[in-house]
Amino acid sequence: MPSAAILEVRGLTKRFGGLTAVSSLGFEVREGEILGMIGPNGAGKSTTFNLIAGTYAATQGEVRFAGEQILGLPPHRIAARGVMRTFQHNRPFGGMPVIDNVLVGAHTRFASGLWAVVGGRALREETQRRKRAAELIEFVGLGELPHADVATLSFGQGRLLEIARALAGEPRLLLFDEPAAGLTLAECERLAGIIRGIAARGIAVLLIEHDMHFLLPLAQRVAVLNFGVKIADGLPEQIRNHPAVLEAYLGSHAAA
Amino acid sequence: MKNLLAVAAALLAASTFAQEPIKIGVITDRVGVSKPYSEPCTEGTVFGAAEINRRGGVLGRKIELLIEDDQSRPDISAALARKLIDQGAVFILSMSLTPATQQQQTVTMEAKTPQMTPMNSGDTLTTQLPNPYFWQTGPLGSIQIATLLAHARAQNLKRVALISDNSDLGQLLARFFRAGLEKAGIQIAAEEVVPRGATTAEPQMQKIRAANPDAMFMAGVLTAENVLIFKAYRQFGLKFPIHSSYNLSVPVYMSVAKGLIDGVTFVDAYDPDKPEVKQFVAEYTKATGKAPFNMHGYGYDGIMMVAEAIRRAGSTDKEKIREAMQQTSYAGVMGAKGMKYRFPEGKRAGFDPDGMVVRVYEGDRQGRVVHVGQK
Amino acid sequence: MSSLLRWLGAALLLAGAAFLLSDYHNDVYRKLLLWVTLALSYNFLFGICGQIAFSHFAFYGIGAYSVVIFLFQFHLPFPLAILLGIALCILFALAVAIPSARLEGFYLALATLALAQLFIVVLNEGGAVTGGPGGLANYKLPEFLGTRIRGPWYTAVIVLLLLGTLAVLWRLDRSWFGRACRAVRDNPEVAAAMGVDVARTKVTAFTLTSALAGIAGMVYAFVDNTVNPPIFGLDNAFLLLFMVIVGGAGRHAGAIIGAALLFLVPFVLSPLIGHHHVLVFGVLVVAAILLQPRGLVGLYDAIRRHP
Amino acid sequence: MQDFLELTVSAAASGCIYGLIALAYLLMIRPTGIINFAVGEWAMVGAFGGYLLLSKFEWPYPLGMAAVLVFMLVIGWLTERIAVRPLVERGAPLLAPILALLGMLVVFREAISVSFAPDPHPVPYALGIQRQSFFIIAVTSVVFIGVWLFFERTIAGKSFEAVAIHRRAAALMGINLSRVTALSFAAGAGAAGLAGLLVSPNVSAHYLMGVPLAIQGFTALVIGGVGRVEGALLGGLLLAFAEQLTVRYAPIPAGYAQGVPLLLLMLFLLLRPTGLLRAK
Repeated sequence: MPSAAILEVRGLTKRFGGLTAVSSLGFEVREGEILGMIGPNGAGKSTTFNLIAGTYAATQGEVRFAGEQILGLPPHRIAARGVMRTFQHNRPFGGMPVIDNVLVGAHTRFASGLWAVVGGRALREETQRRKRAAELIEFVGLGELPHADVATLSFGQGRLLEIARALAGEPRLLLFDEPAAGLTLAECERLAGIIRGIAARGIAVLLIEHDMHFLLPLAQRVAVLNFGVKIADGLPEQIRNHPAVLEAYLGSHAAA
Repeated sequence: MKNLLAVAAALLAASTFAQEPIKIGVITDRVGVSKPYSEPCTEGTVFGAAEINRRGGVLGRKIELLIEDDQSRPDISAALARKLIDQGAVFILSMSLTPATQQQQTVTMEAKTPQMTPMNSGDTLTTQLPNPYFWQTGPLGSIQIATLLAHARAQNLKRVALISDNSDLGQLLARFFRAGLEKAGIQIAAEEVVPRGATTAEPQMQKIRAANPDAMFMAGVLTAENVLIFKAYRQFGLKFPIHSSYNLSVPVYMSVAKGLIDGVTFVDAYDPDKPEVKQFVAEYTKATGKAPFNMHGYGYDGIMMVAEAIRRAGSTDKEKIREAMQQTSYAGVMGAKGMKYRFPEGKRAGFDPDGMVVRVYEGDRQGRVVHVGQK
Repeated sequence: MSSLLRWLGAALLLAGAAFLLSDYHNDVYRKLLLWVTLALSYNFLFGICGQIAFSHFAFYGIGAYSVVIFLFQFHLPFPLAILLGIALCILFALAVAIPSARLEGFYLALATLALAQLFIVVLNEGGAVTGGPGGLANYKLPEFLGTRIRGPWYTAVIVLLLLGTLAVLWRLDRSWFGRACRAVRDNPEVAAAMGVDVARTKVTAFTLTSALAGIAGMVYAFVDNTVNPPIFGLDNAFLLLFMVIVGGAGRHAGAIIGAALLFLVPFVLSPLIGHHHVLVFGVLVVAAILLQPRGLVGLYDAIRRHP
Repeated sequence: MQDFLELTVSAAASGCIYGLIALAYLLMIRPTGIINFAVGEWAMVGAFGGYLLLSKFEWPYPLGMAAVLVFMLVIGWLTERIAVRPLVERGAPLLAPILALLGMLVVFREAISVSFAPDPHPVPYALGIQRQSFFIIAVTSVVFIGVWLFFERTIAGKSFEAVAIHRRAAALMGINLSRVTALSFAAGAGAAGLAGLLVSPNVSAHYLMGVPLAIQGFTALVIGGVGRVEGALLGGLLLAFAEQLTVRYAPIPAGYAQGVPLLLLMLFLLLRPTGLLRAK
């Protein structure tokens, strides 16, 4: 029972000078689905990611989110529509504790304006949001650390904070940028559980990953990129044995 | 025995009471832009106070100077005026930036405490506020220009150039130079400003050259920028005469504008041939080992006038000092021979309009007096 | 409720002190309170939002001059003069901040550097309207209901200004807006990905703090009942920056401590070591940045943590 | 026409001074990203060096000039050691050394202010009053050609550029980062001190000369752009010509002519923030 596609990418192309990083890429992600995207280094995964999030401007193409074109919107607008992301290298805001980091993620969800803040009428909303943020911190498993200095978090905890922060924005699509990178095996398993939990809430997940062992059991569908071109997509088990994939990705990986 | 001791103690107490010094506040600048002028002026005041005390003080009491540094920051300056008043100063001498003196006035007016600036020369200081407790004995910009014009009358000026800098005082002097020139019916053919920090004054001097004036008047007070003007003047080989404000009367020009200022006339409140000046120079040099110049004279006259007023008031009551100050008639170091500081008809700017002299640079030396007064 | 009582207590304490002080100490106290007020709003801009601007004193000046000019040259009613003054601050702030916010790096610093200097040029050249280099004087605070607020009562007005400014900044800091500012300071790119409109946040923070500086300037205009250009120049803008750094950027307590310390240093040190106090001040600033980047507040935290 | 020719010389000389200060900024900004507003005070130190050696002790000009230059290199190196390196090693944000250097600005100025009388101090011309402008232009040309050749034609210069492009990559390539930083500060102080020495016969050495020079040099830098060495000189020349042509030919009151460079600065910030010359 495939639900509606929340993200549709058509003919997405990005050139940096003479180099084509992404070429006529097309795919879609449905609500509650985990779409994996793999490929060797330099395949254009991160570029695709940054194009969707609005960090880079596309050369041409179409990115529709919930039926509307979002290509060309600035990143904060895209986030406001419900597309949130995590960063491969954890990038917390160093100047505030864990819970405030999460609350920044909820930035677009605050209803009260500046006057309400100055006048004190926003206090109730602030309290509610703070409670909700604490729940999210609990959900990702940082329950005891809401007031910790982010500098004291371990790398794995930092990754969890990234996720809680993105969830606070009440996303309909969550973009994960190599979330397993640098994690221990045990942390990877916890992470996989969390990602499944997120998808189970009906949130679409686009997951870019280098590590096949992490991705294939987790994703419902997988797209493979090489030199900016999608060379295959399908179910994880199909991808595992796809000749072109083996050639382009696993082959080089095995040789290396 | 016990009684004797008690009497002695009482006597001692009475005599120390009699020797309680009269406190006079000084607000100067040791850090900011007016430091080059404030420091020698203050040294003159310190020397004057020591001399007064050596001669037995005023009303049998010593004078004590309370010196404060306002860094040329007007808001700090006003606070310091209050400090001095709280500490019991019966008079305040202001030797910092003109706006600082201005801001102190808002305090002295409210606290009814006599205040005088012996060196600021902006005309507006006594007119902007109706403050009966404030006097100014520096030579006003309007007097400077009138004196210069009186001297230049023989030159039959029709069109002149006016040049200044963008400092507070430079702008104020330029305003009154302009007014003086307009009043005399002289056309200002070019009016230029050399901003603080300029690296050349050539474009300004070109414009003045193009206007072909009969003479150039300088109202600026920033030494470095004034030197730029002289450099451009020499470089272009210009010939029209230069008449400058009293800023050229400080001796630093003799070294920093070497070879550039021969023949420049400037207005000064200091006549080195005056007997009082010779005596002042001799005594100051003997006491400090350093030769004074006119800025020291301003500060010296300032404290002398204040002491005089207190003497005539016969008391340290501020209201009595105010009345006595208004009646001042004092001949000091500054001013042409025979000049007396006075505040007639309720005026509070006390430099005699006929008390300035015009001098001329001979080589690099501040030379002779070539004109006296406004006639 | 208890927090309201706390604010009230602070107001009574700070204002009450004015009635015990001599004229001199009252005057220093007033100017200290104003510096603290400015440091608080500047801290929000620089310490919390991470923007360097040198225009804070220019806006202080725009506030001060505009209220005096509107009241005594154009004879407008008091509330209107105040509103127009604030509007003027907001207008200038937007004009500088909107183009600067498009650019990364230190462009706001440069644009405000130019603005601060232009402002002084305009004051000096303003003729009768601004009074030129001598500024404007000989005016008095308008009367309310037949009485004029003066002496320690005016100090109380400044206390209200300070606490009002602090209250506004306090609430902003603890809201989505304050977090957005800190996020923009720490990492603008991530902040944008989290939905924060970086440019808008910068512009809002700059405009708001500049308006607060303008309001403080309006209060300053009646402290000595005179306004003149030297107060509003670049020197003081640099001093303000140093205050926030020495005290501890990003913390309200830091701004308060830094402003109090650096404002009072000349008063205390000048009688002891003469004009060398400025050298001491410079060394202090460098030492603070080198040894304790979180400023005196950070030092206090460190000592408390490891006694 | 004669006016214009004279003005060309005078504006070129002023532009060279601004350009040298802009170069001082640029030499430090390129490899480190640090804006050092103390360059104006460095110029002041150079000017006072000129006063002491050339006016007071009457050394021959070339010897005095060389001594000032060496002294400035040491000052720059020391400044980096004291106020920059500890912060860079600690990994402090870029703003920290910029602020520390603002503090150093106060230290430099006040050190001069307490050591010398407040009046301006004379510094002699190299070749006489008529030829000073040409001397400034000649020396500045030599400096800029030298710096340009260094960056374009030598391996050491390329390594500076590598640091400018990416610090981490440069470190991996075996370039000694802290040495590059120290050298860039020494060179920056050299350029600034030279500017101070060259301009001081005109403006005299005095304790308040630093900040105006720092602002003029920075305006030149913004106009020219930080991308290329030539930009600093171009920016300086453009600024000086704009200033002096405005004063000479523009029909606006003299007081407002001071606002022109500031407006120029704002205009460039708004319309062309990368400056005239972009990085290659």
